[in-house]
Amino acid sequence: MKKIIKILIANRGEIAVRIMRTCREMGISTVAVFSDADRTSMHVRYADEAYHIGASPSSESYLNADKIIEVAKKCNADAIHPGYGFLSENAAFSRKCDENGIIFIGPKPEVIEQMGDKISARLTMIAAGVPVVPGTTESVKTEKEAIDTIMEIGLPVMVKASAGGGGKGMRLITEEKDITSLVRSARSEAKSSFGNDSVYIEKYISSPHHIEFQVLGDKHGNFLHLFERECSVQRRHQKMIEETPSPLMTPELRKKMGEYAVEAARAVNYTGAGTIEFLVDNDLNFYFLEMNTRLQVEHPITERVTGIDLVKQQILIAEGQPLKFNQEQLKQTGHAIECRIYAEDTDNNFMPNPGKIYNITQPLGLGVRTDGYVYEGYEIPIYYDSMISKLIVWAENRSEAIERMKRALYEYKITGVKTSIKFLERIMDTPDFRNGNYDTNFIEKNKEQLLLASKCTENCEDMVIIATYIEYLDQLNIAQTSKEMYPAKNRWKKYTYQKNFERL
Amino acid sequence: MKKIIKILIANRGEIAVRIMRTCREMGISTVAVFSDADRTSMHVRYADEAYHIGASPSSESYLNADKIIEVAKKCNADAIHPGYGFLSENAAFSRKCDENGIIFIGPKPEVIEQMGDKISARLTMIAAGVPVVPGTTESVKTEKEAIDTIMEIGLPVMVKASAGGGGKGMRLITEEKDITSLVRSARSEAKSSFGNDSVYIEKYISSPHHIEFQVLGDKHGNFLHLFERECSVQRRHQKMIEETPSPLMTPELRKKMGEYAVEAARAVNYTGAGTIEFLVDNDLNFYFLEMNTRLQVEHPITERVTGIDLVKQQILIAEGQPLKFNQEQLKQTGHAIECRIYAEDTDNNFMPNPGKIYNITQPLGLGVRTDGYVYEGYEIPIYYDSMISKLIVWAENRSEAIERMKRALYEYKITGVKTSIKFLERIMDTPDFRNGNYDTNFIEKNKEQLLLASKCTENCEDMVIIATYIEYLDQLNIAQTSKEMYPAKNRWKKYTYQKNFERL
Amino acid sequence: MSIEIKLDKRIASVEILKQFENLLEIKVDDKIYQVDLMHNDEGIFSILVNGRSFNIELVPQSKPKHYTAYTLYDSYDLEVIDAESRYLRNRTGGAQMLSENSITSPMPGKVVKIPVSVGDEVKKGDTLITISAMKMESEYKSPIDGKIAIIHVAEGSTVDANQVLIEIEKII
Amino acid sequence: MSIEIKLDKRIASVEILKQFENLLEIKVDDKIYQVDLMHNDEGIFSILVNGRSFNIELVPQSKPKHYTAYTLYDSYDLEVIDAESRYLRNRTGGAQMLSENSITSPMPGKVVKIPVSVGDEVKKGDTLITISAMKMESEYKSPIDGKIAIIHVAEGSTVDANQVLIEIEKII
Repeated sequence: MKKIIKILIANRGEIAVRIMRTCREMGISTVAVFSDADRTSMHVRYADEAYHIGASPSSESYLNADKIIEVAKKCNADAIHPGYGFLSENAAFSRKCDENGIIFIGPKPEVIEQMGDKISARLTMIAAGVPVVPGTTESVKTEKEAIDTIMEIGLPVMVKASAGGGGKGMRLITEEKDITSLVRSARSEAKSSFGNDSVYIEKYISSPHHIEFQVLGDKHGNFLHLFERECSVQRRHQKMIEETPSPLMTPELRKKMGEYAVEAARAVNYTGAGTIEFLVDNDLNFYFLEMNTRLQVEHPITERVTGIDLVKQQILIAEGQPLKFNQEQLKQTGHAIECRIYAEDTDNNFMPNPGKIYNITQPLGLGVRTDGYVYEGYEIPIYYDSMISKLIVWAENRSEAIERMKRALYEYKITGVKTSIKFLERIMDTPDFRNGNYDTNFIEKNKEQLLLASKCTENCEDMVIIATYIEYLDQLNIAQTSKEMYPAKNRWKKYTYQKNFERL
Repeated sequence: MKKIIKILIANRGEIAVRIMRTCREMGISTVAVFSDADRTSMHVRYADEAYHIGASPSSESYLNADKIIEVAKKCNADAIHPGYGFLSENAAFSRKCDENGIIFIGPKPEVIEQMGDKISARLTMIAAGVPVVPGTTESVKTEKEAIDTIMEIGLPVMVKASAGGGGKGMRLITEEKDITSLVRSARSEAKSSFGNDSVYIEKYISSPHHIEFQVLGDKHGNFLHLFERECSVQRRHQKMIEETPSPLMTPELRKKMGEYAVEAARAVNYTGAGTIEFLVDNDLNFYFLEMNTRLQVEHPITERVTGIDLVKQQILIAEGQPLKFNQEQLKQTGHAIECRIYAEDTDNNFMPNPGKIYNITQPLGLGVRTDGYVYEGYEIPIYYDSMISKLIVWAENRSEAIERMKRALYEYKITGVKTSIKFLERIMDTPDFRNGNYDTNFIEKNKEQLLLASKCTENCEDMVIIATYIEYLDQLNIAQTSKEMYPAKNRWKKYTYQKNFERL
Repeated sequence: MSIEIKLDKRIASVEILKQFENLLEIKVDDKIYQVDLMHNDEGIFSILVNGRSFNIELVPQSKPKHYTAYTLYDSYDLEVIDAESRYLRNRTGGAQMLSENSITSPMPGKVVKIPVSVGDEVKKGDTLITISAMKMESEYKSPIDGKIAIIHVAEGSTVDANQVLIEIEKII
Repeated sequence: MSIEIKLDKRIASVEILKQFENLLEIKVDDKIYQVDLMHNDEGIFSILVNGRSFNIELVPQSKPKHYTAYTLYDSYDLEVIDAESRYLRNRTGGAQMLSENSITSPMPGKVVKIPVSVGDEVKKGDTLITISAMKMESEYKSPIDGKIAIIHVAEGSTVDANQVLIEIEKII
């Protein structure tokens, strides 16, 4: 059992800051690493120490295992927390940490390999008696083989990167004519995202629910689950909203799925925090989909209903400490919802929208948590993920949680880039979401209502025009007189405009 | 039973915004009122409607009952929420609301009178069998009478404004020579704060614990309490930190005090949210101190451990709805702490420090709630309270809550004015606070450690000097070349300084 | 004298009639408003009109006199049309044509692939360039049948929002 | 050439030795640092030195070349002493004396009461003015035995931070 006193966080963005927060609460020093594009990123400013590790593309920085380990050794970090994405599910990296005497905060390399490869994960689950989706039990390495396999299973199918996650290298094929082009693009995206173009093929279950269970395993053979997360609201196979409890769940189903999730973790002698993802159909049949051997983006909703700090548990487990609670002591209290705020143009097929943040107003108050990393004046780099923050609310019950989320989204103002905030607000207003009657097809099904821009009254349009007019006059004025040297002295303006009006 | 659809909030600052948040979650429209000084205040921008009600001094605006009622009628508000302070405990205002057919969100005027006058409150409690602090049972109206009474009770005594609260018009007298001057200043402060110079006199219990119970009463004869808040960390008789559960509390004492608190509420047929304040000595004897017939500044810690939105309960009760839960269903889960962030100079006897906010970084993440109202560029007016925000954290247990509060205070950056943030951080580090071994004498007792500025290494001093140097060079440059017209284009700087160096 | 402001497709004429400090009487087309207007250097506006509270944030765009306005529920693109812009508009009336025959990046990103060369004949819908931003690749297709006239960027280079990437010539 | 910067009582001499973009070699008194320094218009500085991350925020004060710096744990008042300020300092050497015989408001507020008039003789410790800010009244007392020379403000007026309120004349 080794007390960890310094952790290098091999990540960026909100998750790096979120991990550092827990480290600070535990009295653990933090080390940030950063690429060229991230010198002014929040995680660099938040950390106790920060080291440059390479150029902006992640392949030259956040995926550079050797460089990161070199930094960890140089600054005497005891442990590396990989966050999610990047090297978090990279068995070779985990192994290198071991070899260099650095604790990798996550499962053992063999477990990452076994569960990270979707094929061997499926085989493991089949052996452990956990139901899986029908499909290939072997990795498909060539284009031809992929096409043959698809013809064999029969359309519709999902093609997925064997090494993947997060919707990258994933394609749904429903028509024969698209098979070749979609297999190609899946493989090419898999290659560029994970450095491996192997894919596997599964029967596509149309409109399923995507429900996952959070599990924890320590180094003393204790395993437990922290209930489910409903993650069916997705666009481009990426989650947008998660909630817990799932509106679909019954106490019996929760118990049964929870037991399978614990069995899955036990089957690989899992250590740390992991997630067992299931597909659930409308008849409540469920199938193991994959295991994520890392912290999940949406872990905060579980933290909110259980009161457990999952990052703290990860660190304690990595130190070798046994879990201090058991399954019976865990409870889900109230209801939590997370909305992911992406810098994207929801009206234009969710196209990413990097750029400079102009102003931010954070939502605050009762039951609201924000995990973000962008700040005013920050330029969101083009190289990484478009998620800029997560908004998590809690309330006593689901309908109050929805009202609170609406209020928080209403308060949340980010200008300078397009974001998904208004789109999320509209989701909170759809009858299907409010009734908890939704599956992974939700956004497609409700497209019309979701893309309907809320009408601004003519009054409000006129106010926008007036504001623009005044701003224009103001700029004219600035251009002619000198600007105050000390910006603090001159924020809200209450001066006379007359001088300008006369000129017009 | 009348559904409320529009509420005028007769207040400003964080509490006005906090009330509007709940209104928004309940689908209720909000009306702000504002003084000259508050045109750009957050509550004006947050509300659906906003009306000017007078000059900056509160006597000409937020205390102008007639004007506020006029606005409420003009805009068809169903109800007025008074927040805390200002008109919240003003029986005449409550009565005027009744007379004008506007729901006052709070207790009936007679109850405010009965409990608001400290003397009649004491008499009521004595009649209900609740223990009270020894002292006058009649209001003291002249200076001479006050001095005579003090001599009778014997020093030390507390002189308090009969109509008061929040430490205004309150003086501790321990030495005979100070009696006259302190009685005078108490009466004069009472006059200017509450328009009434009556005072009452109580035996001073040295170093007591200040513990209060939150109560709720509906219009159907249901009363219950939502447990205690420990409020002993005070400076100038104003609270700085509150927590729940109280480290002093035992389950037996909680049960007993809670029962008395409910009895106190029942004795006046209380409706709405109220607080019963007790003094508790080290032998766990407790005495009724006063009842606050309004929402309390520190209500969020109760919300956090019980999950109940107290403002929502106030509104539902005002509509005439019965409470939807009973005493047995209420639970305290985990531990919550609130720190009040004041704009003040803690090194200089907590002198208020109004001024312009330059930059703010809000603390975010797991278990952190902020209720504030200031924003970047906002000028804190000189006319009102110096509290600019409240930081509330929750964790599974007290020691984790302290670590989380330290982390949140560390993250919280407000520049441009002096604040109590660093002082609060030092409180989190004192052994007395960490051990839960403190009473109202805490700050006095730990003064030395609390005023000890944390040492900055010489390195860090040098970095400050370097930053100043670069800023100076940068300003020189601005003064010579033209500033960019569009601030969004030019935030982080990475340009060459060489040109300037050559000139130096 | 009034100024014209273009909001999406609407062109409104704005004029201030009276003013005392932050209280303005202002005419938008044929409607007259009494507004209490405060704003600051960050482009944040608080407007009270008949008691209604409007919050608007204006972000200047890279082109002068172009703004994006954010209200609570929506965002708008606006342009101030003053004498100077009217003059420039008349002079460069042809620019409109150009933009229809060119591909512009809607966001900052990195050029992944340009499968065409100057002089190539292309059909409407052919992919001319692939841009990657935030781990997502987008293909931009030719808006017309034509011939590649100019390629302004190279594979591997980063591009800004609204940068012209490729121009296509109509074949007549 | 180096510049002097005053931090509390310390006067440090600062000089840049080498610079490449945001990487600076800089000398403070006799110590040499290699720093990676980024800053922005809001006065926010991020400095990395040997991997340690320092966050500093500089807020300009109303007097030119005066700043308040906020670090994680503390705040400092700083002043840049360049040729110009050295010149001014020499010229107004007497100003120091004045400030010892005057009462200055440490914060913005409102004058509640001035119980003295010009010409009154006062003793050290006598209350000369009461200022109210944020519902709290503070009394300011005479620093010396003397005679009221000038009263710059009136009862009821609002005052800024660091404004001279009353000047007292020593009786010789």
